[in-house]
Amino acid sequence: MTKDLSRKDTTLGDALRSKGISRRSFLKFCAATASMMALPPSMIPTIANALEKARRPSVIWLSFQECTGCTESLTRAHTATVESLIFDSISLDYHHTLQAAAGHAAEAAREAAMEENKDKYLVVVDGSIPMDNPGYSTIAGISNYDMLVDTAKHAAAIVTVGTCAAFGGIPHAKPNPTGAVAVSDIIKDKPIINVSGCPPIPVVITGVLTHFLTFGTIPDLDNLGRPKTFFGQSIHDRCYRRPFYDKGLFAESFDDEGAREGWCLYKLGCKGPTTYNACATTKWNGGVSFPIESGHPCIGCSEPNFWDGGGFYKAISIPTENLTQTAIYSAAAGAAVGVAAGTLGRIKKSAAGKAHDKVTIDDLEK
Amino acid sequence: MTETELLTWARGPGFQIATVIFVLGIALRIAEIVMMGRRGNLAEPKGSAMSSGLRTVFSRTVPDASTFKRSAFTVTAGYIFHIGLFVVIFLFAPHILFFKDLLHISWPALPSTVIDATSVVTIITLIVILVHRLKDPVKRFLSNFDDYLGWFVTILPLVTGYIAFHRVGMSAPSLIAIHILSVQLLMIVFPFTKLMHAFTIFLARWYNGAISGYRGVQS
Amino acid sequence: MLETGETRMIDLRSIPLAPGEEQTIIDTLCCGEVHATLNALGPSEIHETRFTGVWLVTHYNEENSVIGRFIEITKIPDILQSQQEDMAIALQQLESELDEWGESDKTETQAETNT
Amino acid sequence: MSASFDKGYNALKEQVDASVAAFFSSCVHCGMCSDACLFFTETGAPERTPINKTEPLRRVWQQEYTLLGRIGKIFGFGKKVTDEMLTEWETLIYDSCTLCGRCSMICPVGNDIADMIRKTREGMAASGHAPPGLIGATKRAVTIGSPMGVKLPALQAQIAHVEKDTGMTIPVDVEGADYMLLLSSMEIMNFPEFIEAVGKIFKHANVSWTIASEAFEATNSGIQIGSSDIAAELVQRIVDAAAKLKVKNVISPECGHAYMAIRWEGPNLIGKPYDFKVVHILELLDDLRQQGRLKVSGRVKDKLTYHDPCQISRRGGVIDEPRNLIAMFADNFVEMPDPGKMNWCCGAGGGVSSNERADEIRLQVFQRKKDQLDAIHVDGMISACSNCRIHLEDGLEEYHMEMPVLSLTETLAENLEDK
Repeated sequence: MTKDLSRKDTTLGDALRSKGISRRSFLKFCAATASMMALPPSMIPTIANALEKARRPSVIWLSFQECTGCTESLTRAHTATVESLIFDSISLDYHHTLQAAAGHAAEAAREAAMEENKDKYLVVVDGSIPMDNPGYSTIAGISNYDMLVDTAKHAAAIVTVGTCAAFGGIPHAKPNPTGAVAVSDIIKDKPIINVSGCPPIPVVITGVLTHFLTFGTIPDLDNLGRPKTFFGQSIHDRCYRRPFYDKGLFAESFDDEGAREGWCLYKLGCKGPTTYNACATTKWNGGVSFPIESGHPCIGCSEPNFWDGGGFYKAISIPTENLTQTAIYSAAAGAAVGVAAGTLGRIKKSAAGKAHDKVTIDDLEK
Repeated sequence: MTETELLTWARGPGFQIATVIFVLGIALRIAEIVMMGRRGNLAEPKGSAMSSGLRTVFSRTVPDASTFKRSAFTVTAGYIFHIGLFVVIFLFAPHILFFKDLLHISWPALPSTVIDATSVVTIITLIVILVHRLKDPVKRFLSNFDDYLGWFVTILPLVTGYIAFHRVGMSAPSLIAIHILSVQLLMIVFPFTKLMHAFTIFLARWYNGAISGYRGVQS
Repeated sequence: MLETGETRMIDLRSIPLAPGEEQTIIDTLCCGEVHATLNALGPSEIHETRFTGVWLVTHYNEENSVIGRFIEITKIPDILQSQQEDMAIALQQLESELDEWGESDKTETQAETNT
Repeated sequence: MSASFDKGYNALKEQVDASVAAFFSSCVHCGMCSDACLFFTETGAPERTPINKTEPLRRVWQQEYTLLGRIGKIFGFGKKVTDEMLTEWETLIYDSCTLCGRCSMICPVGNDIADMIRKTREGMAASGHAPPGLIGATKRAVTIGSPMGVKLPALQAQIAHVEKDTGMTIPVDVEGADYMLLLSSMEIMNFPEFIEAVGKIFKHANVSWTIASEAFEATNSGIQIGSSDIAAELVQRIVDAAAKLKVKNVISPECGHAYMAIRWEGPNLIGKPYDFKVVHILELLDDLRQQGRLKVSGRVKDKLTYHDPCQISRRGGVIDEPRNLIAMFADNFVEMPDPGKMNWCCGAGGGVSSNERADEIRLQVFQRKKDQLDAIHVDGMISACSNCRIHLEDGLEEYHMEMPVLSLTETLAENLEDK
């Protein structure tokens, strides 16, 4: 995190060599990087080639209405070697939670980095932006909105880290007192990479940064702006418990036989089928586990509005509201209207009976 | 509206609206039918209307051999898609959860692979049935908008369900939302089309069996 | 592979595995004749499995946590081979070191550099 | 007074009840009823599909008795019943339907289509859309007492003839008899042997019976044309005669719709239960058989089959009785394909035989019966309906087939043991 502007012109390959890193170590690093970016091993030589020539970009990290969980997640990234290498090779010029400087000094650093790396720097955002009253969240007296718009103006790209920045997240949940919105609701003219999750998987954050560092491009994104390499498949599709779903074997409660046998958690409200993230493969805590592996259904935290999705413990196929009552009232109302309509029908029919002219043989022809 | 919002809407207000129209419509129509009443039969009975009516409710499910031969396609295709619909609607685990939430009763599910295969067979059968309806002189003659609408709203949830299960083309929340919305379309259209036969068939068969049974013939 | 010489590499981290399944795979494959340990940015373990030509490569970081695990189907994993760039550096280094001892033993140096 | 569209429409409104509403609500347009109807199978005309024949009634139900239809009607939606429409449907409802009820047996959702067509005819008759032939027959039935114009002297002549031939006495207007026999005009005019046969059997079994001079006609054109008012008037004549003669039972003869009229529709037409029982002649004969009061001596060696008259078996409930009786004398009896309640109509019931306009199609659809007969190669065919028999003979002649068409009662009488 030291500011060494002279190093910005050197490539990552040069930097590594100057640190005495062997080619073999570099290859190992590339393999780990490929794994981290969820790229196939066949990409390793390409990555090696790209990394060799990569130049370290300047990164400005903006934290708005957030809980610092995302930063916590990032700093808990367990691939320490890789992480340190990556972070040694980027220039994190502004991160008000992590940086030593504070107040005006910090803001000065941000402005300086923006000026020096005009149109080349990367903006990372965590947290949503309050649109109701700017006073809900300010930094050094600057509203989140102003800071975002100002910083984004000359950014090469924006990476939103966490569901709050990507989709509004928990601040955006009903009733959304601060009028929280996502970065993409404000910034329309810059490429935005959404790294959603509450928090996002650390490896996914570093993976996306590495991608930008390595290739200098925006990865392939899904319709919600999330990198397809990590968000291309649903939790459900990659879940090791999927075979139980297909067989129709479900845990019915958290402590039943099915739960102990590791059966599918669909009935306990698992949002895996509608959630796109890499948890099932990348896992958490250095590949130790992920929520479903620990026996808890996925809550769908990487999806927009996950907090208002009708309850974490209600299966997706279950209506969010009480239909039984609706059905009973409707049946009663329907029967009442039906009886009324039927009565009208009967009245009509008996009127027809009264209007009946006896048919005689003289009435058979016109 | 985000896709999650759409899904949440479908699972919430969407289901409320559809349920009101579906249940209210069905109750209304059944009440309307029953309220019309029937005159009592003054002729001396030769058999029991009640027991014969009840038997016909079930026995009419199976045609006699000669009728089967004459209407082999209609009967076979009808069987396949009705059984297919039953299996797909009532024996798929997520659907059972829905009914459990609604009715507070549950029953075992079939493996999703079986449901998957059944839905393919059902979809294909329904397509063949449509082609038949368009080609067969009698069916084409009898068919009106109701028949095609009924067909469409029946096959739609099958297709959207199949796509949602396999996650083709769109993201899962959108696909599931579309599937649920297509079911709601079915529910809304249901009481006002020939789909009502799913309920009135019991009345109709009972009346048929009762009329005939009173005269001593098991129909 | 025997016919085409085509090699394959599988990233075990890209496959959704149930708890214990990774260990099962390792136990099933292990262990063949070759076992090598690298020390580059933390240790790496390279096993040839019971099936000759199938290698299991596990990379650790300096804190000994796994940062990558691959199955390679090849004659010898690339990472085991001496690298061109490293050899160049090694040669330079060797030469510079030899220069230091140059006067004391010239014959030995001749033999080394010729290889 | 005369027929009018409004009267017809009003009549249709009177006919809709819960069963009709349930039936129309259930139809899925599967078209299976077409395969059950000989007027479709032998002509291939889709408009002759049974359920289509009920369209006028369906429209009335939909527009008058469903909430949605009523709302739709306000905004001009839905197809209306018009006089032109009824004209178009007239031939479908009268010329291409014998009310045989086979469609009612196979409809997978359970619609009693024949009953719906019967109800539709009420509207057709009241709106002046009945066929002229049937109108003529109905007028004769009411004014003369018989659709064929048979008057009492003609019956008396036939009775005298039988009495002279056999030496039996045919009881007429015997007060307090157990059974009062009705006859169809066809039996009087075409098959007087029937009177002789009944006389012989009843003498053999010692049954107390009579014919009523004031109500000997069993047929009921009102049922066929679809006028409950006229049908009720004809039924009332029988009820009055039965009361006058103080009989305990009334026998419906070998005539299909006569049985439907007097046995099943009668009490509902006049609005009160009878003071007597109505039995079909076959029911009575089977009853006598069970009591051991019938002894046969002759055996018929010929290969025989039985044609079930629709209104007697499928719509009437007399299915086992004829088979029990045939078994008494027949050594070689075979069923047609689709026997009993699934039998195919001869093609002349439900007023079709009185409707000259339908003569051609009536013979065309006989092909169905021919196919049934071709499948079993019989020497003779028994039936229990004069109308069926006349048409079966017509049809056999038309298709160049030769076999006797026998009356079950007569054949039984021929084979009775002499006492």
